[in-house]
Amino acid sequence: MVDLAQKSNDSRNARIGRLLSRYGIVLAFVILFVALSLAHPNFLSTGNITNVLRQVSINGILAVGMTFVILSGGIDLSIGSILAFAGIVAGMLVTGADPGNPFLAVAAAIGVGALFGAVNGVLVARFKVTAFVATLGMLSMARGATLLLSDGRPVPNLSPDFRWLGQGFVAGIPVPVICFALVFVLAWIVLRFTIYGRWIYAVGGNVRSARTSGIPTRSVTFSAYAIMGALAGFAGAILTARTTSALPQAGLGYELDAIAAVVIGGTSLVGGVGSVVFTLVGVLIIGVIGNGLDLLGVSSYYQQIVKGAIIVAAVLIDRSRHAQS
Amino acid sequence: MVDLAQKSNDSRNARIGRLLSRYGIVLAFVILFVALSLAHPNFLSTGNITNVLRQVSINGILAVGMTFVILSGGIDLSIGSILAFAGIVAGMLVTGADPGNPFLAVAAAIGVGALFGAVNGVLVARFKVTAFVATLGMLSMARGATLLLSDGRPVPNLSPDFRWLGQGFVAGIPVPVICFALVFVLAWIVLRFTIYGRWIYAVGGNVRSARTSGIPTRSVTFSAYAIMGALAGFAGAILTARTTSALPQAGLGYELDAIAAVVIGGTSLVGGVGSVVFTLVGVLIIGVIGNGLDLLGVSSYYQQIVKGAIIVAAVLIDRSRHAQS
Amino acid sequence: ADLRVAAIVQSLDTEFNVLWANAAERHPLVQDGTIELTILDGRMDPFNQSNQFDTAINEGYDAIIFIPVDINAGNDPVARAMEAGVPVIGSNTLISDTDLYQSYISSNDVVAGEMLARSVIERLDGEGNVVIVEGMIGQSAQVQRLEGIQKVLAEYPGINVVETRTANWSRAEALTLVENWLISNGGNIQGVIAENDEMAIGALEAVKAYGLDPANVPVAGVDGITDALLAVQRGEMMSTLQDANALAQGAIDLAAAAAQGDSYEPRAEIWDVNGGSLEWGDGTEQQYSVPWVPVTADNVDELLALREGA
Amino acid sequence: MQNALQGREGPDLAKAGYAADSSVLLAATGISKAFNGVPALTDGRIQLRAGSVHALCGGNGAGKSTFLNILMGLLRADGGKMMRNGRLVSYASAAEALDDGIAIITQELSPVLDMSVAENIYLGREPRRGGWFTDSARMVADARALFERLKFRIDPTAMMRDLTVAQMQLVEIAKAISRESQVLIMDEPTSAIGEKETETFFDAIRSLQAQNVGIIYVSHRLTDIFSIADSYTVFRDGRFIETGAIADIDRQRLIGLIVGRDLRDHGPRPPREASETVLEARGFSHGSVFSDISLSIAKGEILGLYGLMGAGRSEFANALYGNGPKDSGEVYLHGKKLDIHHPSDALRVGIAMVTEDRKGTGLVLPASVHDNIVMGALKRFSSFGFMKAQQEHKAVAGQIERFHIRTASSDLAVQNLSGGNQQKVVFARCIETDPQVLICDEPTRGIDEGAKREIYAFLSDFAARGNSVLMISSEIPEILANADRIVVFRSGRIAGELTAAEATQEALVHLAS
Ligand SMILES: Nc1ncnc2c1ncn2[C@@H]1O[C@H](COP(=O)(O)OP(=O)(O)OP(=O)(O)O)[C@@H](O)[C@H]1O
Ligand SMILES: Nc1ncnc2c1ncn2[C@@H]1O[C@H](COP(=O)(O)OP(=O)(O)OP(=O)(O)O)[C@@H](O)[C@H]1O
Ligand SMILES: [Mg+2]
Ligand SMILES: [Mg+2]
Repeated sequence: MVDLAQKSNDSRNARIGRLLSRYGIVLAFVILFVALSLAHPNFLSTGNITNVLRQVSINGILAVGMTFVILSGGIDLSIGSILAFAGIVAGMLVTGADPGNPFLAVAAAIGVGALFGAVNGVLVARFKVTAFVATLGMLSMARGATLLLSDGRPVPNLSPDFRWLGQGFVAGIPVPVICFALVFVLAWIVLRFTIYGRWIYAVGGNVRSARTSGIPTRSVTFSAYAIMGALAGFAGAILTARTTSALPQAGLGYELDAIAAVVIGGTSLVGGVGSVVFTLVGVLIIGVIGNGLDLLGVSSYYQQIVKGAIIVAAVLIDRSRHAQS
Repeated sequence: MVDLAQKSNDSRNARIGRLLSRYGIVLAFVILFVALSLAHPNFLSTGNITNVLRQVSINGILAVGMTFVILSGGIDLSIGSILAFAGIVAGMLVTGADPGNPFLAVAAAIGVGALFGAVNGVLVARFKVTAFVATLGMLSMARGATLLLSDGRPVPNLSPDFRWLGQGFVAGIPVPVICFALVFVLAWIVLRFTIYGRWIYAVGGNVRSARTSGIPTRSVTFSAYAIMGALAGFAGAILTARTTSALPQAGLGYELDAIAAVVIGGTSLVGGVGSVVFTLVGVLIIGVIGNGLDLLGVSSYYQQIVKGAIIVAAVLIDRSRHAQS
Repeated sequence: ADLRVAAIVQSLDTEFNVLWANAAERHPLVQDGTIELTILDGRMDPFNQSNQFDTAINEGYDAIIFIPVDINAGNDPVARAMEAGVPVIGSNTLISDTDLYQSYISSNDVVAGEMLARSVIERLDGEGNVVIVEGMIGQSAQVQRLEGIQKVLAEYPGINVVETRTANWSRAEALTLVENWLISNGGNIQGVIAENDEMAIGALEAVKAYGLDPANVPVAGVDGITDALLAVQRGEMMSTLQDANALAQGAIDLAAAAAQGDSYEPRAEIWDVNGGSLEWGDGTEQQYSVPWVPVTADNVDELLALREGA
Repeated sequence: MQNALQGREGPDLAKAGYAADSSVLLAATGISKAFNGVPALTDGRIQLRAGSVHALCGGNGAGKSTFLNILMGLLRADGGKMMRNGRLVSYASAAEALDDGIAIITQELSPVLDMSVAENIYLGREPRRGGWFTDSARMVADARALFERLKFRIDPTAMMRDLTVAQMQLVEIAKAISRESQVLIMDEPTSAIGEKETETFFDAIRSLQAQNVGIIYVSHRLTDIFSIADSYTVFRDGRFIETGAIADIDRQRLIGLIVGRDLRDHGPRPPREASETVLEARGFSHGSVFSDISLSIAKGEILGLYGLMGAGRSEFANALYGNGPKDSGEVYLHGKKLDIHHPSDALRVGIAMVTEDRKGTGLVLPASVHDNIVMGALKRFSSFGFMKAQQEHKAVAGQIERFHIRTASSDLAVQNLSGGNQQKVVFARCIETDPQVLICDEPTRGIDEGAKREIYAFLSDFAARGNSVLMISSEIPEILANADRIVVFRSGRIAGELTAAEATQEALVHLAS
């Protein structure tokens, strides 16, 4: 028998070791943050911090949704297109002389997004189409639908009430940031404290074992895509309000940034391992790099090189975690 | 005692079942092909077949490389940028009043591509950076390097000798098609018949088991990215020869098409399962859809919807295979 | 530096924007360090451009020069900047609400579309099948050039538009697209109207690969990128030059004037006061229009020589 | 080297010539290893002689696998020395160890599932043609010859994915043997296979022994150890405890050394009163895998299910549980017909199952011990969808305590546990669902002697509280000692049924084959 004192000691050490290795990415972020604060006087200004937070909120909301999908063992490439479609729908509801209720428009965007997500979910969970292919197909289909719906033209003239969603402030905090914060906290609670969160992790970790444990694996998989779709719809509404008109070509390539945030945060693409908290760190790393390089006036070409290098470096700092498993 | 005949019968049945289900994607392709032949009189014309083959050869070469990477359990998002860089390098060697040897230019493109691929390989195999992140970083870095090298502008005035690579014919067959065919056959032989091929499958199928069996897993992983890079470089040279100048923005988004071809062909993103033959089918499906919809004059918006739907449908026809595993 | 100017451009992946940026860097005041010019790459994403406005405003730049990706989505960031007291100068493509600008300097894309279509149609004597290769749907250049093209087409009932589709400003996409169209129409295409030069070059390659003589199948584009100039030189296509030099350097002078006030003397050579053709006035007009330059066999060598120097 | 050994040595060692001599193939001392600061192994030692089968014994989590993986170069040691044929060595990779004549059968089977059997066997040393190409025909022929020699009935061209766990284990055995190494490390090679196959396997070991191969053999089946090994080393809590010759130790003392305390034998199960039927399966069939299976389990009963490898027991049990395909079959609980299409249907009415393949269907490997233990009973630990952390922690701590699950913390990913401890987690997960019927398929696979008895005691107690157990086992002693009644499968059919009183080893084997 192991000595008890020894045991609790052991487990404390183990926990600290694990924490350190997990917080590698946080360390990377802190280094980046400090470096940028030193490099540019305005980086730490309230104005700029507000800016950065507002800038990351779209990708943040998408990345939170992507965390659900990736944790459950899947991937979603269609979010940019879903975002655009939902944005057009929201825009159409609040344009013109007699604009509709902005909350209704947001609800519609979320609903439409969830619907597209549900189609992804059915293809993956029910018909066993590889997530990559199903959502790649949706990427194309939803974009086509967006262009069709908008006839390829932006929807302008959105009501000021609706635009408040993208441009307003509450107590000095931009509304998109508040939306992102709400989504994040909600996701954190769901993944961390609810039975559904456990299901997501279990299904991503090992579908067959999850099934043996009586978990409704299909519904869980399905739901992850539906949630992702709903959040893409929400992000679409916010983006539309922010860009003041609904753009059919919005969201091109956004899936890569969202996936990158999740993966930089250390959530495994295999599923079952990770946390939405680290996704937040990933989102902030990506956002801060973009903002910092713009502030420093780094020329576009070097910016791309530096951006790529920083992403790799951040993960290298964090790599010990992966090396262990 | 288990009856022996019975047992081998079972396993034979299982194998036949797998074969049938594997050829589902071939069936999907045949259906598509026949449908398009009926829908448009010119689809089956020699001119169009030549045309389609030439159009798919770039994505084909990339998809062959991607098959190596995905079989080995990885992914490469950086190929579009590597292709562009290699294209610029090749272009610079054959432009101006005194253009260099075209073969040298192609060799340089391949070499430069392999070099970038090797960097990916080192990051993934040696430093254990997740393939997704490493190659995403490279996507950005190589694009920045391309723009820097070319100053963001095309390299025009390529020598006709070099352009033959993209535009010439040998015995009525376009040169790019010949290049693709060579790459494909070589890859098929390597993956199917050589020791190295077995190793790629083993590393992707179960890296622990491969290591325990004494396979140099790191070198194998590394090599897959190097091969991918070299082929991206080759594709870059061909594309450059085909578009008359080397374009810094070439290859944007090509990674998705290459991955799609591999995955539609049924090669598992988890690694270890699949075949370059099915990748060829995937490449042809994607190519034929694009060509067919253009021929039929389907409008832009509908084209995207139909394209997405066909991809999903093709995989649905093929899905039984996935359902089994 | 006395003045800090931010230029928010569409994307430095595209040759026209690069030419624009290079021309801006050559402005005398930028060269001598009086103006510190920072170029922010919008990466073809309106949202990204909107974010860059926030950064520039927050950074306290004296003026912003803007080439918007999207015609509508650009309005709000411009309004925000003007509200924050940072003058915004429009250049090249425009936002829909141009009143928001301090001033803007541009070439009219509707006119470009007209010139483009006319050059092809006149070569065909108003008879024949043409195809239109469109830019990325929804962008102002695509919308306005198409408007111009359609205006001209309405005048020529003998012209039959057999195909219209987007190739997203991309040469490789246009190449494939036109190859396929030639097949589906059995080669029965007499002219190609492409909304920019990149796509026109792709189309030209497709025409040649199909075995048609570009002398008989006119292909036209807009922008005046180097490859297009070379093709014009070879007599294989038609192009219209968009004067990046005037658009960029003019915008810098306007930005400096906005920041410094009436006393400012323009420095770029393009203005009449400096021996150019563009009217400076007193630098307080809201709109300056840069004419399009049709590229012809006569001026192409000269244009290419200028390009070599750039 | 002799001085370095500070542990207590068995009396016979000096006589056996423990000093370094030419017949010592492999010697290691002071091997240590810690994971995340938690020591797993503090002083691992062994001395392996040519022609010897050396049993490495120890409880679950004693550090055996860690030690063997270090010897093989699969793990890096933190400290210690290792000698191979008198040379000081330290392998950086398995490839180096293989080159130096050492091969391993790892405890956790990890075949390449999407390759054929032959390809798996010759992985990394494929027969070549022309230097670069694989000679597939020769590979298959060689594999076939190998199986013939070993008397394993496996088709070399079959895909690994289609094999049962047991067959996979045979392939791993064949693979290791075919390497013709001087040193063979076997980490629980027989945990999944039946007794008949074990016998064949032992024949193979004996012939290797005759060729002077040294074998390190880990097993929790003491019977196996006494029938095949000639010397032993015991680890406990990561430390070397004792080494000696098998001839000089008896079963009882070996168990004492392994467990570190005396184990009392609980006697045979008391005869059971007749009671009402709880679970009844009627007419279960699925192709040729099992057909027309009907059986019932009574309240308080432990029903044993015996059969040879591949007899169809696991497939039947999975179908019963809603976790596998069936063509026909009905389930009745307390006379009421059930509709079971999914394990959740079974769990809802109180039927839980310990599956045979703990990695494939038992555990979520990257998830923590905690999450795995509560995974089957999440509903019970939540209200309005939220988990009740306090209750969870209490339950998890209780299970860890009850089954002596050796883990650094309940947050540790279950994949980092030793094999036996993983199995205990599977068991704990099923118990946590509070079932009235427990189906367990090879429940003690890889579990040490001490823990086994605790599980037997648990099952006995569980049944005594009015529940029922369906116990599938390939170990005759286990089934004889625990079952009230035994149903024997043969080729997918019920070959007969014996009561505890009638059942003997001979009777079971007779019915099964
Ligand atoms: N990667 C790891 N991370 C953390 N702890 C580990 C890891 N690998 C093993 N351990 C711990 O090391 C200890 C020894 O494990 P090991 O697998 O060597 O035991 P074992 O003697 O083989 O047991 P069993 O008989 O159950 O197979 C266990 O407590 C286990 O939890
Ligand atoms: N995944 C599979 N694919 C194909 N056949 C299988 C598979 N699993 C099992 N079988 C076949 O099903 C039959 C029954 O196997 P099962 O595992 O149920 O036997 P068992 O009685 O539990 O024996 P044991 O578990 O000891 O091997 C065997 O003939 C086996 O070959
Ligand atoms: Mg072990
Ligand atoms: Mg079984």
